Amino acid sequence: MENYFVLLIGAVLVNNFVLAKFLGVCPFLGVSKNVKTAMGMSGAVIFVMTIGSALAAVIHHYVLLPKEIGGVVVNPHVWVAIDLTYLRTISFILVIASNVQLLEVVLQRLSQPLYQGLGIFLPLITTNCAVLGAAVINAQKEHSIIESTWYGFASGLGFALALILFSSLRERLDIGHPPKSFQGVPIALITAGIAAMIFMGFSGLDIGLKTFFNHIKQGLL
Amino acid sequence: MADHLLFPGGVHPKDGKSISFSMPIQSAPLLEEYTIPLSQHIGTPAQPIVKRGQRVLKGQKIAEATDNISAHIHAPTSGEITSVSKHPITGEMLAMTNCIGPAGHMVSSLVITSDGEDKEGFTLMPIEEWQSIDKKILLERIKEAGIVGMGGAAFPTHVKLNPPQGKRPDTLIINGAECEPFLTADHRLMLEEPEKIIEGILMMKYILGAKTVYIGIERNKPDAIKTMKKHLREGIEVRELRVLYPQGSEKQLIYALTKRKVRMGTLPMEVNCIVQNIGTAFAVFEAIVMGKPLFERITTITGEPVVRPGNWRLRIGTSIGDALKMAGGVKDPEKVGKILIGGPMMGLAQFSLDTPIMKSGSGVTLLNKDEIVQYTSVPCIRCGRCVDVCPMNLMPSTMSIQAMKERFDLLEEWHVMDCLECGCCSYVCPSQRPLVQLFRLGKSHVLKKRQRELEKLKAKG
Amino acid sequence: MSKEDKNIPDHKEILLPDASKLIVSSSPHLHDSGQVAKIMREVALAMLPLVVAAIWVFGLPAVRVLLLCTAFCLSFELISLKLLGKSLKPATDFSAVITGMLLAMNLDANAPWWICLIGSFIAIVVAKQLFGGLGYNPFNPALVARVGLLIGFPDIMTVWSPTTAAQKVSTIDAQSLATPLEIASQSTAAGKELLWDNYFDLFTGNISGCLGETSALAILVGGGYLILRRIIWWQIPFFYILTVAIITGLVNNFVPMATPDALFHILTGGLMIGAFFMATDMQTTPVTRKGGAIFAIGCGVITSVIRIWGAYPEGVSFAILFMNAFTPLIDKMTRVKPFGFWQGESK
Amino acid sequence: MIEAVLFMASTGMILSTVIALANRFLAVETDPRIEAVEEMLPGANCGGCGYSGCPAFAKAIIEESVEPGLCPVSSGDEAQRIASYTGMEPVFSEPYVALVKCCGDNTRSPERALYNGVNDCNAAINVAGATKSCQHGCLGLGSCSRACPFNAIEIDEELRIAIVHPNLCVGCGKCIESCPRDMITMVPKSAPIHILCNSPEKAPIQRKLCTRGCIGCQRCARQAPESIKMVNFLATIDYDNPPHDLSLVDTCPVDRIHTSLGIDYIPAPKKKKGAIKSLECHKVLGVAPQASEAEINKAFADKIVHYDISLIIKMDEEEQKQAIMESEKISQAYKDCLAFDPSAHTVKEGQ
Repeated sequence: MENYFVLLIGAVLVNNFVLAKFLGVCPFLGVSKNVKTAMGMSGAVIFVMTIGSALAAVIHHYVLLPKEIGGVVVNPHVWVAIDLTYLRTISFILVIASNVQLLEVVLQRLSQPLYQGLGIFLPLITTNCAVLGAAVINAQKEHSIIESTWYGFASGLGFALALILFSSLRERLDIGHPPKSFQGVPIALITAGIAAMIFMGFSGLDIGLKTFFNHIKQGLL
Repeated sequence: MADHLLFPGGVHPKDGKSISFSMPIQSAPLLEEYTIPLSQHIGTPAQPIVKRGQRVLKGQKIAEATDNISAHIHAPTSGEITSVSKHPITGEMLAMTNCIGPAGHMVSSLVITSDGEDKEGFTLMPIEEWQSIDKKILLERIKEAGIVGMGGAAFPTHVKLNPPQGKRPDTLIINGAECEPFLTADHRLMLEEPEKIIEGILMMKYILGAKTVYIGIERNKPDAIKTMKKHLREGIEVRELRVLYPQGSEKQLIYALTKRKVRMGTLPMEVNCIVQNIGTAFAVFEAIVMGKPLFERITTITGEPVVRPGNWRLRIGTSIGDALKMAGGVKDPEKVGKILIGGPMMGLAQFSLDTPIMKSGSGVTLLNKDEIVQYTSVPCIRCGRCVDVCPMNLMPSTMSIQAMKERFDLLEEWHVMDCLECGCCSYVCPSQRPLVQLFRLGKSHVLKKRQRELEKLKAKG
Repeated sequence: MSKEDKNIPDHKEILLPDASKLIVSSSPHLHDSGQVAKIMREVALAMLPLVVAAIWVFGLPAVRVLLLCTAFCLSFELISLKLLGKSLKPATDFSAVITGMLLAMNLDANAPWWICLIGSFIAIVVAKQLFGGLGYNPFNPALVARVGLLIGFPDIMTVWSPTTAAQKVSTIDAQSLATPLEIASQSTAAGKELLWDNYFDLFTGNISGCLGETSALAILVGGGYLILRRIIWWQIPFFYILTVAIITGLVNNFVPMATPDALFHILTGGLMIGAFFMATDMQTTPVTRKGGAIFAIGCGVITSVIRIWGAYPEGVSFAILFMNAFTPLIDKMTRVKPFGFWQGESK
Repeated sequence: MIEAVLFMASTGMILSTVIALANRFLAVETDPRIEAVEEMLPGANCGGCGYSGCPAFAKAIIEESVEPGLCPVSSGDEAQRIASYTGMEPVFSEPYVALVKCCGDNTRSPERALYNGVNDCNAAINVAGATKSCQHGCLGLGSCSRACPFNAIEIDEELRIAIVHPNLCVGCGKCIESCPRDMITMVPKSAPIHILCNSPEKAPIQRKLCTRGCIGCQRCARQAPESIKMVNFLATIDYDNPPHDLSLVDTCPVDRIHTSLGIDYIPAPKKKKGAIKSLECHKVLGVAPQASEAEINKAFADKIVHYDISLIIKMDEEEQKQAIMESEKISQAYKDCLAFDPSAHTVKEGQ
């Protein structure tokens, strides 16, 4: 059970997708003008990342990965013994794109203002590297399907935390008077830089937690 | 021990009452000329009913209230109306175009040059035993005498004492707090005319049919509390209030004495309370028992630079210059920084000595240049002191930033319309930012927006 | 003049003010003459005991670092104001001096001069002037500089010079002595429980570490002064230290080798100076007292999390900066309910 | 290889059916024509057409068939295209430009007292009715210039007066509500002559308040009775048929009628002692150093760049700034030329 907790802390705080891994920075800067659209965007990204990672993991495990059975490399689900891992990226993108398209239709129906507010950034989620990043990391780390869904959700949460935090900061920046040449995106990038520096403070947290849980196990045994 | 609750926030500004509280009330000498503005009260301005060159007597009605929320205006002395003319734009009857009202805008007004005799011409009949007279007649007399709230708001009293059908106010609160620094008019009035004030209060209680009456007096006026308690009559109670600005504001006073909270956006009438000023009670007495209309009021002329500060019974229409002459002028003209009508916390800064004292002019305060702290544009450092002192529990620091960014929609959402403009936030702001002016700007925009919405509705509706 | 002037004084000439020279402004016209510069001077005064303690503990090098940092910060403020074409008046309001002293408190006594230079540059130019100067910077400048230096030059920032007492006792030269917190994190790594004996040394500050981390007594004196003068609110330091004490106390209780006990955590590291001087910096903390409390509890949680499980021994600066980022959100959440507010009116 | 193709095709098939089903059930019908019209509108959301923004105006055009000419910002042919698209006949509206009806800057209508407060006209009005001598004059604190989305109104900092650059103003009317004293009116861009005063005071009072105020002497009204009328001691131009002969300027004793000639109002040039040494400003205007004021006016009128209004809107931020810089450079040169007094400067031949 605590493995999931460590995974969550790892994805949200330690190597946060936006502020530590620097994935998905373009919507991060684009949508963070005000907190409402930022909330909408984070909701959309969490939805897409969770479902996207889940589907990607399913495809990855049952279709792409060759299974070791009796020493012979054979792929029981696909009767031909071929390793299809090279299809990883293309299939993940296909899944995520269709996922976003589905979301767009649903969102247009559910809340028109949010759809208007997100505008171009909603279809842009397909190209958002954070979403694809989560799926690919899942594949590399050989997470099980449940683990990778959980990791997708956790990294989506990390993205949401960073985005909402950053959008409330940016609303505060508009009130200030940075020098003319720094107004707008330059000052936003500086703030993002400082925020990334702050998140580095959490480095080593997940390892610390692991050792802590081991202590408890030894203590209890 | 003050037996009452304390409202949130509030500040303790420099008292400055010691300058003029010991001076007895002097009656002002007769001056040559009085400029009487036509809109001295909340509501539509009065229409003049006299012509140029017409001779009038002291106390004679010279301008009539057009509709219910308005008040008559009477001549302060006998003399001749020197100049009455039409205002070029609005077409109103107008005496002189360059009479500047306390708020600085051009105000149409009548000018009377006194003939020196000061002959009285009261048309109102004095009423001795007012208890047996019907309420309607008393209310009519108050309207006829042109009585308005003397606390500073100048709301016509005959409207306030005549509650709408559904409401039955059970508490009448008499505001003797006078929490505004430097002003001592009410304080002196309480010391010198306690019986008349108590009689006036009883009349108002009778007209309203209120059950309990509280007179709230701040603890920094012990002698006033003693004299008022000495002349007390049954049904009236004197309550000692702790010294805290703005104790005298309506909502805070009601909460302090009756623990009832006036809900936002509603009048004290909602919690069955009516608040009247000490001066108003005295004016009601003079109107009913002595049949004397409101053309005189007690004004404090005070401040460091004034040669002989004191409390004067000034006639309405005396210009600031004449008032200052009475008080012996100023010690050093170079050092004078500001002239205010009203007290230093809510008073209006003036820039010409011709502005007349109106029915609501409770004081003329002068401040030296070194006493004044200029407003600066140092950015808000979010220290939160203004949030601590705001008596209405608003958030002045965030609201001021919203006002600077001209986000008046956000300002309306953050309740700028409930700001009392009492000045506590600007008083404590370490960056010395003009917070009250920003909120007043916000209010004017919000009112303009609501006006536009009203017109759109009318156009559609 | 009027005909009968009975009450008007004798013929001494009556002077009236010249109307065109009057000042016209909105009400109110009085002020309690509080100024930003006065507040900053009070804070500087409150830091004096800390400076004295640092000099007493680390001797002359401490003075060098303090002077260097303050001078660099002030000069950077003047240069950037000049370059931005703004008036130089804000430089006189002591806020640069305060940032300089706070930055010095975060450095070691023998910190090289260029560390002070880079630290001051990050603090004043990057963290403050680029955002628009006083009042607009969302992050505490001194802490941004400290975190920047810590991450930028990890080796230099974790070398601690010996205290004067230690120098007298042993002849070891400026060999790296570990701060109590570092000793604690080593012991948890090794899985052994740490039993700390003399808390008195911790309290008086006779331990190695950066200038500000040492004497908790001096900080309490300075902080108490500020609270009494109502420059800072008591809520922030109180809740901050309370939360750290509770969390570390609990964890120490259940898993002793994970972290030393609560008292140890309070007296060591930057917690005291963070709680009284860094977390209460007005521009970067929430406006209302309720918001301040939430801010302090948040700082406490994150400080303990980093100290117990994080890689860095010292979590205070990261915690305060993290909560600075949350301040706009906290401000949105903790709006004071207006006087006479009722359900009919939307919030 | 075949497996990859098969696999991709099958997943593609499944997912697209899911989306197709979703599309059918959750369809939201939006009229494509509204988006098309919205594309054609300038998209400045200035509200000049009376609707909250371009999308709302586009909706009105389609549903309530409001005629597109209402949009003051889009030029004639733009309205044409929208009209033809929606099958309505276009109405061509003559371009209107904002004008601040006041020339009483600090030098002419001085401050009565020292104002200390927020630097905004609406805020200053609330404090003692603003300290400018003339109660009807422009305070020059910049409410209108901040309200203008096309930053076409410039505030002269020392002289405290607002100046509208006609070639940048698109006539959306946003500045009108922003002015607390309603100093700004919309005038046809082609009208050359304007009366820059808004004060109805009578002559004796007006003289005290502002040295350049209209004293109601009616000379200009008598000379061009059909286009200038006296309203409350203030001469007002009837912009239905504006006066065109430029001799009117000389009739005004207060020299307050200013020919617009495409020039936006220029405040009284301060005669600096030994002011402009270099003749650079003359080169910019292409006029000889000893040129008379009329010649300078003429040269300036030709030089000032006349942009087609819709063209300005299509410009991005950069070009628009460039346009302002250009017109400012010329205005500044014009100011310097007026301020340049040849006597203080020995002019070498051929310069």
